Order: sequence, then C-alpha cells, then structure tokens
Amino acid sequence: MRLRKSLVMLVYLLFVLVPIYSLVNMSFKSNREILGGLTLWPTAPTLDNYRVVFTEPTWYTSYLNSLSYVSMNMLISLLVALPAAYAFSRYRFLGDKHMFFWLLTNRMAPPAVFLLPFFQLYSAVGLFDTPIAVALAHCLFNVPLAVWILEGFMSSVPKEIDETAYIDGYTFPKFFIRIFLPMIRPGIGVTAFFCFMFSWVELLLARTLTSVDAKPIVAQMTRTVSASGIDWGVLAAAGVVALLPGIAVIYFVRNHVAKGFALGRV
Amino acid sequence: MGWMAWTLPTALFFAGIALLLVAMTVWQTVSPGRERKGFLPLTTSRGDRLFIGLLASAYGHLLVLALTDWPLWVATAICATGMAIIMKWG
Amino acid sequence: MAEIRLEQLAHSYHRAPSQPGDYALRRMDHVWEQGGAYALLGPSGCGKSTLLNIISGLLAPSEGRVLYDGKSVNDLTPQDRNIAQVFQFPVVYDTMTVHENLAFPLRNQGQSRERIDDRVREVAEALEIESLLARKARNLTADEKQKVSMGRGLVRDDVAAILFDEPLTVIDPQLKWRLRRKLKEIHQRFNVTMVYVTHDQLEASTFADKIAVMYEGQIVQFGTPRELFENPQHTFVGYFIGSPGMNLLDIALGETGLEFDGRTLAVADSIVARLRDREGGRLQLGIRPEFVQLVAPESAVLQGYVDLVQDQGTFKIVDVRLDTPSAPVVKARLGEEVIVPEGRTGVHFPETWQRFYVDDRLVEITHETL
Amino acid sequence: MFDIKHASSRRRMPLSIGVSLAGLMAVSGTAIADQYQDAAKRWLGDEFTTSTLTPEQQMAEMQWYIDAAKPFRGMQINVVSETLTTHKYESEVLARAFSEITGIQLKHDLIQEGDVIEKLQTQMQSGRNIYDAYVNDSDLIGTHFRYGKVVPISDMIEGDAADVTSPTLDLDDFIGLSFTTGPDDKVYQLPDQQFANLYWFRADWFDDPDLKARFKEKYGYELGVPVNWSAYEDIADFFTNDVHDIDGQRVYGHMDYGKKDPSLGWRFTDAWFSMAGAGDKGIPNGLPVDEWGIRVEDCRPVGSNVTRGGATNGPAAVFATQKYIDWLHAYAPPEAQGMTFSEAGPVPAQGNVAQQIFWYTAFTADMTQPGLPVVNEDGTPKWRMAPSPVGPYWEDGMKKGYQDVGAWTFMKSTPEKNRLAAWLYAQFVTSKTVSLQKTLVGLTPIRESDIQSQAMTEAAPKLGGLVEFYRSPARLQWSPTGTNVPDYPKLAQLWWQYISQAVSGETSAQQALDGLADAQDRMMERLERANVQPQCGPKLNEPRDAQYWLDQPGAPKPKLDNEKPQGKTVPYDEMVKSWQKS
Amino acid sequence: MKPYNNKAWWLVLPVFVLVAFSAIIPMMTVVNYSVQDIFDPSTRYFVGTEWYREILADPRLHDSLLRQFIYSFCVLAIEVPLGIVVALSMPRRGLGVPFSLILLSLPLLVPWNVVGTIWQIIGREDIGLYGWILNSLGLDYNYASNPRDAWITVLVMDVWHWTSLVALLCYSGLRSIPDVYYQAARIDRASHWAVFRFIQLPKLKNVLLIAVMLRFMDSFMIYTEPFVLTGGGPGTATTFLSQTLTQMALGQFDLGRAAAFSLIYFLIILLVTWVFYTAMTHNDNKE
Repeated sequence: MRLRKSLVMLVYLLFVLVPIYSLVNMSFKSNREILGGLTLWPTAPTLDNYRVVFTEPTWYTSYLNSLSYVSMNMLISLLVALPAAYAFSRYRFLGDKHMFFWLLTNRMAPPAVFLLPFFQLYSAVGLFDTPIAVALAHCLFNVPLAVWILEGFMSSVPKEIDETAYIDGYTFPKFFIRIFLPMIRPGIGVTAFFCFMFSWVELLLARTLTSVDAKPIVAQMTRTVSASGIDWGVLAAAGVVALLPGIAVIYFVRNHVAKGFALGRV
Repeated sequence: MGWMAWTLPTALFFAGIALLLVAMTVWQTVSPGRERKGFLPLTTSRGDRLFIGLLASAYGHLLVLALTDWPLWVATAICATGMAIIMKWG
Repeated sequence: MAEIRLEQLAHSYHRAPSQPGDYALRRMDHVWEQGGAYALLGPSGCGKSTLLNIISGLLAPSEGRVLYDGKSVNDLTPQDRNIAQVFQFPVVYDTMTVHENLAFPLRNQGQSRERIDDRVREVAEALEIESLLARKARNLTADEKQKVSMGRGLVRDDVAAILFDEPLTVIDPQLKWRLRRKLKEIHQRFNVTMVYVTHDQLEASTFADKIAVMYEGQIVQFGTPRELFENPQHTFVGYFIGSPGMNLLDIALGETGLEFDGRTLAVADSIVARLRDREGGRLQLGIRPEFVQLVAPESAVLQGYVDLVQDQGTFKIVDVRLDTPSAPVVKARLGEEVIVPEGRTGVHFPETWQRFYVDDRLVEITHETL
Repeated sequence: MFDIKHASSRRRMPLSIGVSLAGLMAVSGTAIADQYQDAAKRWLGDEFTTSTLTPEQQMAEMQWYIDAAKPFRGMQINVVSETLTTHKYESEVLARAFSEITGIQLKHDLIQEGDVIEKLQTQMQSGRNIYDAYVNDSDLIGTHFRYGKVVPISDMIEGDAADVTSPTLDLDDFIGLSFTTGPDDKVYQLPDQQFANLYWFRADWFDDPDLKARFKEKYGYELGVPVNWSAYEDIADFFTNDVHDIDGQRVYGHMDYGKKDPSLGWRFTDAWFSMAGAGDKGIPNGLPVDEWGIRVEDCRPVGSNVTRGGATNGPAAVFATQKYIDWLHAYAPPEAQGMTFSEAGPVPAQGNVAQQIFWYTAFTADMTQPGLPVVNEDGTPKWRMAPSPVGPYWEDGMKKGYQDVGAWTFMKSTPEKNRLAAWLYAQFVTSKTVSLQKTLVGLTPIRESDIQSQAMTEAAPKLGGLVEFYRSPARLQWSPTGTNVPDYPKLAQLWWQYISQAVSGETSAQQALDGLADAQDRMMERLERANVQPQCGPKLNEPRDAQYWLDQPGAPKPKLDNEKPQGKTVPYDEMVKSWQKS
Repeated sequence: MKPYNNKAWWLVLPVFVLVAFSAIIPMMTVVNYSVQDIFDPSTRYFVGTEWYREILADPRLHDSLLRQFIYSFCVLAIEVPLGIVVALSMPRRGLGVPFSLILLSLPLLVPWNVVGTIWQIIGREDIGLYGWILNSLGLDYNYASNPRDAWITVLVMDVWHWTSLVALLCYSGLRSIPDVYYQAARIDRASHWAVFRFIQLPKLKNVLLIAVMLRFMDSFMIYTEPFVLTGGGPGTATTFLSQTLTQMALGQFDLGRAAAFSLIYFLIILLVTWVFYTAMTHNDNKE
C-alpha cells in the first residue's frame, strides 16, 4: 500500500517535473542552442539570460511590483475573507445563500470585456498604474475564492467547539484568534497560497491597470516577443525566477497546509 | 460616469433590478417567508425563486432572440408571466 | 472480555526522553480487572488520553507492555485487539444513517444481516435512539451524535473492553446525568470491561466502581470513590476530589510536637512519633472541609475570623482566615442548619480526620476510632 | 538576445574628442557649462560619435534641446514602443541621454507590438491618458486620420509645438514620410524606425555550380533570384525535394509560418496580396483598390467583397492564399506550421533554408552575428536580400512589398504639456545627432542623409544588400498599409481568423476569403452606420453581381487562364545593378 | 441547524463592499455596452438586441461552445479523480511533505504565457522532448497541423498545469480530517476503501466542490495557455469561446458585440455552475 502510494506520487512528480526541467534547461541556453536542436542539458551553459533579468531595472522592478501587489492582495483577501467565511459557516442571515453564490459569480465573468470598464473605473479614482489598483482588482476573484475555501474548512470544524469555548468563557475575538484560527490552519495556508498564486499569474487585469510605474512581471515577459524573434532564453529565465516567490510562499505555509488537526481539548 | 455609456433602457433595467431587491428585502423583513417545495424539484425560499425566475427570464429572452423574429416585448411578457408563476407556485 | 494489565508501561512523545518531565506517562504497573467499570480521573494534560490510546493500540508505548488476559498485545493493531473506543467529540459517519453507523463495525466483521439488525436495535433501545435510526447522522444534534458514537462502541458484544475518552464533554448537563446512568445500566447488562476517562469527579464516581486518579503521568491512587474521599493517598487526590478540596496546611515537627505557624497542635503522641520516623521534606496536614468544626474561639488552638460565607443551598462553605503569621484560609463545609459565627471563631480539626502527608504522600496512621 | 554592444564597438569618427571639445567651447562661449551641457558633452563624446553632423553642429542641436526643454524640466514623461533592437537602444541609451541632457524624466517603455496597439486603443476609446506618446506603425494611418483622435504632427509644428520644434528637424530628410501622410496631406506621425520585407536567399547555394547545373537541367532556366512566383515555386520544389540535403543536413526550399495567430494575418495584410498583384496600381498603395482589397471612392471605403467592387475575395487573392497554403505544406519544414511570425523569423539563420519569399530586414542584425551557419568567417553573410518575386496578377506600377514605418504618434487626449515634452523626445531620437548611430545599431534607417553616409557604405558588405536597397529609389515600391483601411485594428483582426481555417483545410481558400470579405464589409457598414469617422468614413456600395466588377478595368481582376507562367530568374549582380540604375 | 442572526452581516460587509466596487460598476458598464455599437464613450450607436441576435445565430460560436463543453468535461473527468489520487498518495509526515508540496505546486506558479511556451517547445518534434520521443516511436505527432494531436496536447497541458490545484485542495482537505476519525475507523475495523468512501470522501466534499467549480469555471474560460500553444488552431480545432471573445474585445476593440457575447458566456457559466452548486449542496439542506 505504502509502496504503491509512493510509486503513484513519484510517477506524477516526474510528469510535473519534466516540463519544469525543460524550462530550467532552456534558461541556461542561448537562443541559438534552444532552436538548434534537442539537447537534454545545456551544452554551452550561459548565465546571460539571468544577467538580463537581474541587472536590467525594468526586469527586476517588475518583479518587485508584482510582489508588492500580490502581497497586498493576499493580506486584504485574508483579512476580509476570514470574518465573512465565519459568518457564512456559522450563521444564517437575510440573503446569506444568495450573497455567497453572488460572490462566486465574480469568478465567472470572462475578463476580456471587463478590462476597459476596469481601466476606466480605476483611472476615475486615480489609482491607475499603482500596485494597490491591481491588488484591489484581484480581490474580485481572490476574495470570493478565499471566502469559499475558508468557509469549507470552517464548516468542517464541529460547531461544538465554538459552543464549548463560549461556555468556557471566551469572547468572540479571543476565541476566533486563539482557538478557531489555529484549527483551520490548513485552510488558511492553502487560501494564502491560492491568493498568491492566482494573483501572481494573472495577466490581463494586471496589464490593463498598469503602464510604467507598476508594471508587473507577467507584462514585462511579453516584451520578449518582438518583430525580430522571440527571446526564448530570457523568457525561460524570467519564468524560472517567477517560480521562486511562489516556492517561498509554499515553503512558509507548508506547515499550515500539512498540519492535520486533532480535535483536542479546548 | 460618462464612461459607463448609459442608455435609457439599461438604466431602467438596473433600476428595476435594484427595486426588486429592495422590495424583496422589505418583504422578507416584514413577513418572513419560509422554504417550501413547489413544482420546482427543490426546496426554495422566496429569494431562490426570484433568482431562478430571473435566470429563466434571461434564458427566455435569449431563446426568443435566437429562434424567433418576435419583438423583444413579447419575450418580456412571457418571461414576466413565467416569473409570476415561479414566484407563486415554484 | 478481558483483564487488562499494564506492565512497566511508560510513554514519551520525545524521541530520546532524558528527564521525568519528558514523559507523558511515567513508569507504571496497573490492572483493570475483567468486567469492571473504571474511571480514569485527572486534570487536563495528565496523560489520561495517552494511556487510553495505548490501551486501545492507537498509540504504541515507548516502554513496557500491555497485556490482555496475560498475553502481550503490543504488536497488535486496534482492530486486532478487538476493542471499542468512544472519543471526546462525536465521531459519526456523516453520510450514513444512524442505523448504518451502528451497523458499521459489525458489517466490517462480516456478521449476518439478522444479527446486525438485532444488535443495532438492542443498542439503540438501550441508548434511546430508536426513533433516530433512519435519519442521516449528519443532521443530528451533538448529543445524539455522541450517543451514536457510543452505540458504535457498544454494538460489538465480543470486545475486550470499551474505552471512553471524556465522552460527555459536549453534552448538556441534564443529559450528562442521564447518559451516565445509561452507561451504568449498559455495563450491568453487558458485563464488559469499561474504562472511562474524565476530569469530572462526579462523573467518575457515578459511573465507576473504582477510580484511578492520574496526576503528572502517574496513577496516584486507585480505589473506590469512598476511599478517594476519605483517604486520599496523595495531596493531589485530596485537592482534586471533593468540593471544595482538602485543606492542606504546612506544618513542622518542633520540640513540643507538631507546630503550625508557631503554634503547637494537639496531636496524639503516637502520631508525632510516627511522623518523626519519616524521612523527607515537606510535611502537610490535610483535613476535608466537611470535617472542620467551628467552635468558640477560646476553646481552640487555632483562631481566626470568618472571611466569607457561600450558601450553596444544602450546605454552606465558610472561609476562615486564621490569625497566624501566614494568615492561611481554612475552608469548612457546614450543614444548612449550623449557625455560622460572625467575626472571630475557633477552628477544630477532629483527630480521626486529620491526614498527614510527607512530600505529598500519605503517612499511614491507624486510628482506633476509624 | 538583442545586444546593444554595437553601441560600444562603434567606429570612431576621424575627428578627435579634443577637436570636438574645442568646437563646443566656441558654441557655448564664455558661459559656465551647466549640468545639462556637461551631460550633452559627455554623451556626444562617448556615444553619439558617428553622425552625419559635425560635433559642433551636434552640440548646437543639443543646445537647442537644452533650451527648449527648460519649461518641461522635472516632468515625468512615459512613452512606449514595441520591442525591437532599435527601440531597445532608444529605451536604454537615448532615453537616459535625453533625461540627462534636458532634465525631463523620460521613461521609454517597451512592450509587445500587440500590446502597444491595445494601449493605444484603450486610450482612444477611454479618452484617458496612458502614455504621452506612442511609436506605432504607420499601418494605422487610415485609422488615425479618420478618427481624429491623433494630433497630426504637421498641425503641431505649425501650432502649439512651434516653439518646441527643432529647427534642424529637417522633415524632408525622412524617407518614410509619405507613409505617414494622410489623404489630406497632413503628416500624422513622425517616422522612428523602418524596415522592409524582401526576398531572402542563400547566395552561396545559388552560386554552387553543381546545383545550378541540376536546376537548369530540370527546369530549363538558370538558378537565380526569382522574378516571378513560378520561379520561386520551382526553386522551392528543387531544394525541398531534389536537393533534399546539403552536407548531411535536411534543407528546405521555402520558409513560412502557419500558426493561428494575429501575425498570420500580417503576412496577408502586409504584402502577400500585393505581391500576387491583387490590388490596383499606385504608390504607395493601390488605388482605388489597395492590397487589402478595399476599394475607396473619394477617399471613402466602399467595400472589400468583389460584389461591392473590392478584391479581398477576388481570384488573385484566392490564388495567393492557395499558393501560401500549398507551399507551406509542401516545401516548408514541418514545424513551420506551428510557428508565428516571431518564431519563424530566425529560422533561416539556422542554415537549412534556401530562400524565403518574404523576409523582414529587421532580422538583418541578428543574421549577421559571427558564428552563425549563414555567416562567413570574415563576417560577410552567405545570404543576400533581393526584391521579392511577384505573382501572375502583378503589373508594373504596383507596390511590390511591405515596408513598416514605426512612427511617433501623439493623442489629443494627452495633456498638452506632456505631449509637447514627448514631442521633444521624439525629435531627439530621430535627430541627426543620434540617428546614424541608432541606425547602425538597429539597421532600421529613417533618414536619407544616414543612408547616404560613409558609415553605411562601410557597413554595406556585411548587411547582405540592405544598404543597396535603401539607396535605390526602388524602395518606394515597398510600403505599409495605406489610407484605404479605415480601422486597422478592427479589420486586421479578422484576417488571421479566416485564413487559419483555410490553412487547416477546414474551408477552401475561396470560402475563407468570402467570409473575410463579408466580415470586413460588415465592420465598415457599422462604421458607416454609427458615423464615427467625421472625414472619409466608409460608405458602402450596394452589392451587385461579381461579374460586373470583374469586367471593369483594374482590380478586382478576373481569373487568369494560366496562373503559372514560365519561371524567370535574374542573376543577383544584375538585379543589384538594376537597383542602382533606377 | 445554524442560528439565524442578521448581525452576521457585519462580518460580511467588508467583503461585500470590496467586491461590489470592483464587480457591479464594470458589470453595469458591460451591460450598457452590449446594447450599443461602441467606438468611444462619446461615439456610440444604440443597436438594441442586435448583437445578441447576431451572436446567438453565429454557427462558429455554436461550434466553439460545443468544443468548450467537451473540453471542460474532459478536464474535470481527468483532473478531479487524478487530483484525489495524488492527494491520497501524498506523504503524511516527514521531509517528503514540504518536498512534495513544493514540487506539486510548481506548475501552478508558472505564469500562464510561459506554460504555453513550455509546451509549445516540448511538443515540437525538432527541439522538444515529448515531440521528439513520440516521433521517434514512429507516431506522426504534430500538434500544429493535426487537430487530434493539438487537442491531446492542450488537454495534457491543462492536466499538467491544474491537477496540482485539485490535489492541493484535496490534500489540505484530507489534513483537516481530525485524527479521531481515522482512529475510530481503525477501531471499527473499516477497510481502506471504506475509510475513503465514508470518511475521506464526505469530508472532502467541501474542497471537492471548490475544486470542481474552479476547474469548471477556469477551464471554461481558458485562454492564455492554448492561445500560446496553438492559437486556437489548427483551423478552429482548439478555438475556445474565450479566444473568440478576447480577440473581439482586445484585438478588435469591438466592445459592444464582445459585451453581448460575454454576457451570454457569463449566463452559460452561471447556469452550469448554479446547477452544479445546487446539486452538490442540496443534500445539506435536505433532512
């Protein structure tokens, strides 16, 4: 049983890793080698692609821009979603189900047409080309997701825990922070990761709401395509570097994600 | 707000939806309804029936636009009737 | 049905435990006899659940052995030990009906349908959940769910023992009482070994024939409720059992006998002599509030003034602050009819109810009157 | 990788720095040089050493910029262009130079071409300023002059920008000015970089006596630069199927791209139909029917379907599309079908393609790098560029191919002060002080004076015919999309959708083009209905029988009985001579 | 049953305000667009329901829609079971946990255009590993010209890209099952299958609902990756709805028509999601 499990995992990870490897492989090659034929490792490894990404200001500032709006978004999403998810998981109130479903519908609108109104809206309030604009815009799809995931996790915590805590004399905020949040750690970890992830890779909104000062990395990447060819190597290097913050995030939340919870004493 | 490209019909449409929501809230507050089972294959509250009615109306309009040459108000009339039926007996 | 014996059992969650504090369970030997109803009583974190999980096999002990009827079961999985366990929070299979829940352990054993039905009905009837049998378990209230959890433990009649891990935590007080009665009845009916973990002494004493009190990873006393009350073997037992707990006063052996805050207590010479034989450090006098007598100030060695009177309905609890240098409070539990003196009062400890502890352990003294 | 090392490995002008400094002192007189002049001196000494101006003239020009920029100092200006070697040079070098010399904080943003158009469209449609200036292809000339959202630079020069227009701008020196001029004779955009689509071939293989003999034997005429499509097709077939491999490497006689992608449309809207001869005669674009097949009457587009007098789905267009598909499948490397314009561009540099009918000279810099299979030891290329062959419907007096002019565009919705500051930058990056240096880096010449310069003559042998092409008057036969197209972004998007269906064989070429023509007419009909274009907006003809229009002279032309005339080639050297003659 | 308490609205209010700002205003604008031919805010032409009629009658869009449904169905049918299996195969403790978590989440972190690029390269027969292997095995694989290969490649790419999402959700869902459930099951002598069927699956329901809906919505709106990979080709073989939409809205800036299209698109997703959602949560409300 254990062996079979490990085998499944191994095969799947291999499937996941081969394309990633080819990306890393590409990032250490010159364009000439990339297009010259199939090589399983760089025959003439070069760091030129990374040099471009790390030394050109437009590249590294775009990383910082992305990081700044993504972390803002993560923070905002979690802060507003936690109480809301608690409300949905524990109470009934006027229009609760419809409200919940309406939140979900915000992920359903195909974004292309909404870009111009978005641009207009954020320009009108003077936020165009700032990280906060992108952070707020990404809340549109991240907050519903956060509410949704957290609600799921909160619902799987037995209500009896709340009741016991109240009987033991906890106030709501104290209970929520001291007892409840630690119990849904896997949920918070996974939510934080998803908020990060969806915001990090989102292209259309981020590109539309910025021009120069807050340009995100995903938009910066598109400039590797030009009238005189695609700069595969730099694109690959930028892609590899784009993986790193996500790896850091998953590394930090890994304990939360992996933390099972025991229904211990309150 | 010029950029929102308002037209009279859409303004009326949204005003209608807003009014409907306000009315439903007031109604629910004044005389709370309860969930019940009508001809629809699931237990519904008033709000659910409103949602189902609106969704059905949207599809109704699209259907009329897709399959017929009827003017739109015919579709609207049919959908309004359907809406009333769903609200009352759904 | 089995006798459960713990041999040199100890457990630590550390990889390499080096000091006593690393142990969740300190080395112990203990026997649960076949067919007994036992309670395992202790405060949070004393190791009760650890012990229970070791008995059931969910946890492998780091040292020592668990024997069922003399045979070591250390290497057996919970399913092979054939044991039932009911957890603190209700564990029900949400998607199943109550009936399916109760039948689940029997089905897994491959029992026949008729037999399963019979047993399920029997248990459901005993737990008074017959009316719920057709319902989905998900929609039950917490106490109903817990009854189902218990039912799953009870439904197998071949189990070596049924272990309860604070099963009534989530249940309303009124229901708790009824459920305890129920368990007791069931115990009598099915004659199965039951070990009941709780931190509530009342729960323990209504359910169990004998109670094991645990403190810091050790069983400090194992006895009937009466023994625990009258003869606490350990200051912890004295303090933990009873409401309020035992009064404990630090005393010293002086030239003239037993001294408390500089006053010599009137104690039989034989006792003083017995205590003088004892080695060790801290010496304490323990007396249950129930046995403390309030007398006229002039007729007692110890005097104080009444600090607080709590009327509990059928009895009163009186806090007397002694006028000795450290001004300790002695609690007395008096009957409803007793008139509590106002202001100064004398305090008297009847000799037969005085207990002496050296380093928290009881010094055995035979009283002629006991 | 684009490398701007060119900038540092530049040839030095014979003048020494000492001389230039002396001259400069003379210009500024006794005044203590301020930080801006210091910056100018530094840049002239370090970077802009190759110029058609003397150092004194350069410094004088810079002094004008320093003075003109005074009111704008400290402003933050954002401009944008597509990613291209030339623009990269502007963004990384010229923008910095401009900021230091003028005190205007200028950011030159680089994004994908499609994104430039998207930002431009967003600004046009929202009326909110995103960038203060855009470099955008002159393909949009018809769009810009009709919508009236762009400030024509001729208006600026005479109007609010009179004080900030460089006296040394020398507008007539720009070779692409006709492409950015509307039918109203106003200049709408200022050219910034320019490249053409030419025929590309491996001169070393074409000179190989063995191959020449084999070709002659099979087809009866010499292997050389194909003049018509028949010859191109023969040569493609010859290399792909007869030669098959050279030195053990599989070679192909044709290279193209076929992925469903917007760039698939460019291939057609840029030049394919004009090369085939689908439009009317006229330079820079056919009149009344251009290479898109859109007919205009009195500057108003009247239709693109043959039934309305257009030629988008005429026999010539169908023929061209069919040829494109056939050749892609029969003669190009199999992976070409999955490539876009950007991916296919560098493929000939890998050394297994014999010829390409339609090749962007923007690739020149990348194709002359030492070490490539297509470059000789001494740094001269093994390949050459030449005029593309023309199809059977082509006639003298028609445009021969595509030439792209990326040009500075200013929007009315940009705040005036920002626009004027950006205008200064636009002039700076095209000024004679820097433009030769920029041309040598990016090989996208815009000024006649640069093309005729000594530096270009010196560079010519390594550029495979680029300089010769630009020095010949024949270059006017290459032009971008013209003024017939009323809304380039909306219409251009239709092309790749329909063409791709024909490529995959889902529909026939005729069906695809019929669909395209209808979609185009529908779009123009909407422009007409909404009356959004105040001048020269579309006014569609009523559809009538196609035959009526085919019977009229000019485009749409009726189907030829023989679409494959005898193949014809010329030796490369003769072709070059004819260029120089004309 | 949950207690009824309208004060809970205060907890939801921040979310409501935040999302309403970004959602309602643009949505209204799009509805306004959809009845007009928009060129710019000042130049627009009222067309009523013309765009709706035109789009509903467009056979090319019907084909795209059908393709879209098949695609989403395949995505769900492959990724959900696979994701569960992967989640169940995750190590429960030890170094393997962070290791597998990081590796598993890698595909999710690759920007979408790069995802397309990776697969574009890896599927090429001349320079890509998979393309090369397949062709070496004698299969005539070319995703650029063969519609079947294109479909398979797009699907495999999606599976590669998104199965991890399902797996991560399920894994965290599995982790949130209290240990006592497994303990109780051991004591009840439940088999592995019974543990999965009666403990894991029911407790996974919440996260699975999220996973199914997310994957449905996202796969139904997929754009960037297949666009980079195949551009929707060959021909229209992998042209999904959002490609047509994006081309209309961003390429042509044909906002009115795109708005109508997008609203119809939205209604389709809304209906399907609602049906899913109602079906999957309905049991909760029933007795």
